[in-house]
Amino acid sequence: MILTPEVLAILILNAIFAFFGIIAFVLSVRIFLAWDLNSVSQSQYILEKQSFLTATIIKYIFVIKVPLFLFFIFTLDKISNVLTGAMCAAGVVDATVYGTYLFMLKILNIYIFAYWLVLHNEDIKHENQPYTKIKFGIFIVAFFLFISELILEGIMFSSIDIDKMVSCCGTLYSSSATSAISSIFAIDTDVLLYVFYGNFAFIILFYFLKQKYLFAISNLVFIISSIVSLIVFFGTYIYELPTHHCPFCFLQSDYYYVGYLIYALLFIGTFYGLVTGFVKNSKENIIKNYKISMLFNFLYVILLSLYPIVFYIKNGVWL
Amino acid sequence: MKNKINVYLIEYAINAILRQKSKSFFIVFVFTLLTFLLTSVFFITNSIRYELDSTVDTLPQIIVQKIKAGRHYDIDVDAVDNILEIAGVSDAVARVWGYYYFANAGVNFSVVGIEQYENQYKNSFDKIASKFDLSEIDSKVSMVVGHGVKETMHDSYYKEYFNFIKPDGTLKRVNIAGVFEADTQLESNDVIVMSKDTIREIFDIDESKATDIVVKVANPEEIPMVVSKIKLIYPDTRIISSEDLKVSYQNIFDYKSGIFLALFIISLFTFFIIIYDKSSGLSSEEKREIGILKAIGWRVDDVLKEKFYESFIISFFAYTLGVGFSFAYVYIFQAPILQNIFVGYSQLKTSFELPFIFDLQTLFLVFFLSVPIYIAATIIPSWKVATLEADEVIR
Amino acid sequence: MSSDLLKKKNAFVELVGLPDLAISTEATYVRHRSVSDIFSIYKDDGTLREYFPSTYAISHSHTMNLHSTNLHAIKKNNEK
Amino acid sequence: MIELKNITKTYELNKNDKVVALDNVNLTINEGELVVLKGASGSGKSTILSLIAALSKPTSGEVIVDNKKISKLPDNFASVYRRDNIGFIFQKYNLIPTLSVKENIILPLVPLNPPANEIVEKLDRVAKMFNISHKKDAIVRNLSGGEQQRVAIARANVNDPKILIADEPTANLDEKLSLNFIEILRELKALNKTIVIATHDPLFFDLDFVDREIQVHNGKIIL
Repeated sequence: MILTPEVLAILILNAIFAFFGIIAFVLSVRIFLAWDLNSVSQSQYILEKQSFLTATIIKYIFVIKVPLFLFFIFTLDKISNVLTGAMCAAGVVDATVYGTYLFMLKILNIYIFAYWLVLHNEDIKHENQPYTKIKFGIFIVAFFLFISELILEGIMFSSIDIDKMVSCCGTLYSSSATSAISSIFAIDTDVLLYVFYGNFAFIILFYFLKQKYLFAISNLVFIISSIVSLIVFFGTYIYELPTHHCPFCFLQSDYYYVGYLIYALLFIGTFYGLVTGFVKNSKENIIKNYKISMLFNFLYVILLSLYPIVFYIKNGVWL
Repeated sequence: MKNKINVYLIEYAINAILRQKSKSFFIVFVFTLLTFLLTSVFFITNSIRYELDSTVDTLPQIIVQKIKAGRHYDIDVDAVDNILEIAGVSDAVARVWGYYYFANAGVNFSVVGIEQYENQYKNSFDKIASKFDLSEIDSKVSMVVGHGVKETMHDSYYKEYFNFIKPDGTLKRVNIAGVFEADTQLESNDVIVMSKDTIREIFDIDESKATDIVVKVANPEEIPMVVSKIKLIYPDTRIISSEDLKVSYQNIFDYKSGIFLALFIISLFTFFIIIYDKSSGLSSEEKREIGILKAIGWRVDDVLKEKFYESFIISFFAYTLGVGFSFAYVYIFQAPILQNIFVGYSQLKTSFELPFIFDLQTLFLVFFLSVPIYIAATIIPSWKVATLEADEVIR
Repeated sequence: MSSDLLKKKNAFVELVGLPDLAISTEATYVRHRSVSDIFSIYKDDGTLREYFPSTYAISHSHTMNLHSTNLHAIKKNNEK
Repeated sequence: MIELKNITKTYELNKNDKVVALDNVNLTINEGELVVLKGASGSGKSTILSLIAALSKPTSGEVIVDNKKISKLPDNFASVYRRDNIGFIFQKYNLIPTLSVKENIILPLVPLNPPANEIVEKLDRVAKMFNISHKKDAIVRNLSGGEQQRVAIARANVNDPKILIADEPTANLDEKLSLNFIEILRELKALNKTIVIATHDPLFFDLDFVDREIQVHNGKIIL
């Protein structure tokens, strides 16, 4: 068990999230089962009121969750001082078997919650509230993911053994390691870059063709291809070290916290890209989403591409 | 999706807060007090940790102690020669030090022995000790004491010298040759430095024994290797590296402020239950007000937003106030009263300055522990208000 | 902290070689806790419980001993 | 303009006890018409007003305003509908006493977050119209009853609504102020607003500019 104030703060907020999450869950189930906008019965009226509470709770959780995610990474970075051998958050994530799953779950949940909010905003724009049942249905599913995230987080922190040696990110994200993550290093760098830029080219193509489903799907693929290429290729140029592949270290002050910018750009870009395909929307909104997605994806690609280019100009060689 | 900040709504929210003067004042007062306390504790621990961290690197990289039957035991001085032979070790010194319990004042002095006639020590003495006479420490049996030690000895009318009681009951008179500068009180307050020979006499330690052995390693990368080699040669030793010390500090402070936090949370939640209670019990005045707003076209979402602004403004204001106060309290007034938790009630009081550390993470930490929890406490009451039957105003 | 003061403090710590701050001198196991062991609380008295306010805030390390034996490091090195 | 079709409204006090507030009411009010609902308190006048304003929903039947069915609007849309279409004049002014005149008048605009010049424009228009410009920054609590009444009317008109609803507007006014209010009503009527007043004040009966008087008794309209 690791009892730092930061971990305690996260656990306390998780307890509050769980409490409100359960309320929202119970209400969601009720609304999902009994919602009938045409009914004038008292129970429907109460449900309408309760839908406001549910939406407020979900908004609250999301609004706190996003900065808390950054705080979570911050905390992992701090704990890494205590764990011998861990130099950054990656070491802590790897310190227990739950770390990686927790991380993926956290990112997934942020996408789901953000998606829910977009759906909700769209829903309350229409008098007949066409998405009410769907959105509360989605929350019922999201709730289980959310709760398992909270439980997993609790388990992870309680199972971190301060006296245990952990792997430093240097061994985790290197081509010689044998962990699951390291299998991505088997991919040829050239191929990877073709996939990455090709993927981006498809995004541009579908942007001009206004093919919203293809645009969304290419964004979905872009999440994966960009993270993999970030670890395998672009990361090394951020660190200016051919052997350093860690996707967490550039969140630290040594690299001017550039990681937060990178991940924010990627999240916003791909998220709005997904929204175009998965939320029915008015025409101007779709165009707005297209533009936001395109802009942020573009900035992301530019930012990452600049690292190797600047490195080449400065040093005259590729890594 | 309007992202513009609604100034009029904020204005209205501020007005609503001011309208309920006594309630708002109570909330701000208690909230400020709580954040103030929490932040102060974090600030003090941060400062102390910073003080430790800034000097820990000058410590010897490795300390070797002998453990016998689970207890710390005197180590053979011969071990030094064997350790010196390990590749990578640049220096190894057998130290003699210990605690001397001064029953009159009820305090422990840390008595540290140094090699006499060593030039490097003289240089450092010049830097850190005042009222110091070089010839005296060379010729007579004398010591350099910390500020607190000097004061305590003065109180017992020892001004020029001090009588140590040896294990056999006889007295050993040692002259006070100098005092460490008050600047370094946090480190030097209870320390007495004297020659190893004198210490051996006072504590009756044999020439062939030492308290521990400190080892210097030129290349820090080699420390784990050196440690394991020493462990192989002397399986009965405990070996502490300065890296271990750092980790240990971090653990200690986290653990302790964690416990404080755990206790603190109870009072925090008590407070929020009061808030919940207060904001649930609506006066007819408030009910009417919400009714009016809804009748003239405010949506439920607008009322919720207004209520959110209210609780955010009040909690953020109190948070800033609490943090501001604790800045002043810790760094300007040096945390009177609360400091006692950290310095204990020992007789050897240190007066020290807490170094100023601006730690963004602490501010975030206190923020997450106060503002979101407060807002959470107001969610359900706000919702109840916002969904009140509006037609009551004209019924 | 001024660099001058820092230098002084470092010079002192180098001279004495003891790591901890002189803020808790009530009991031997509080001062220089990092170089004492977890049993040292019993050195003062066999029945002693922690009761000083400063041991509440700053006490001997709870995790240090396992660590400081460096068993893991040694095991690792032996395997190599 | 306003159409109430087969409206029934019951209030559930508890499971076995129901109060019928309106019983199968049909009513049509045309654009620009000034209608006075008469009847004792508890007769159902106020319920009709709250249904027109979408403050409450009918148990059965439909309310149609401007060809739009408002009786089943979700809460948020009911509010938007009120904001855009309805001006309210309450029995007790229902102002917020600690706010200034200006702040009270712009209350309906606040959630829209309009640009500052739009607010000033709208505020000036109604403040001039109802002769309250000189007290714009005064705190409402310190105003006389007549002034408060004018502030309340100004607030009801700040969005330039098509429909004005007044619930016992003169109940708290002395006779002189009541006559003043009637003069203001005449001006509003001249602006071609649809006005519905619920009152049992005899001052409103047989006024020359009132188009229709409707007697409400025990939840039914008596023609």
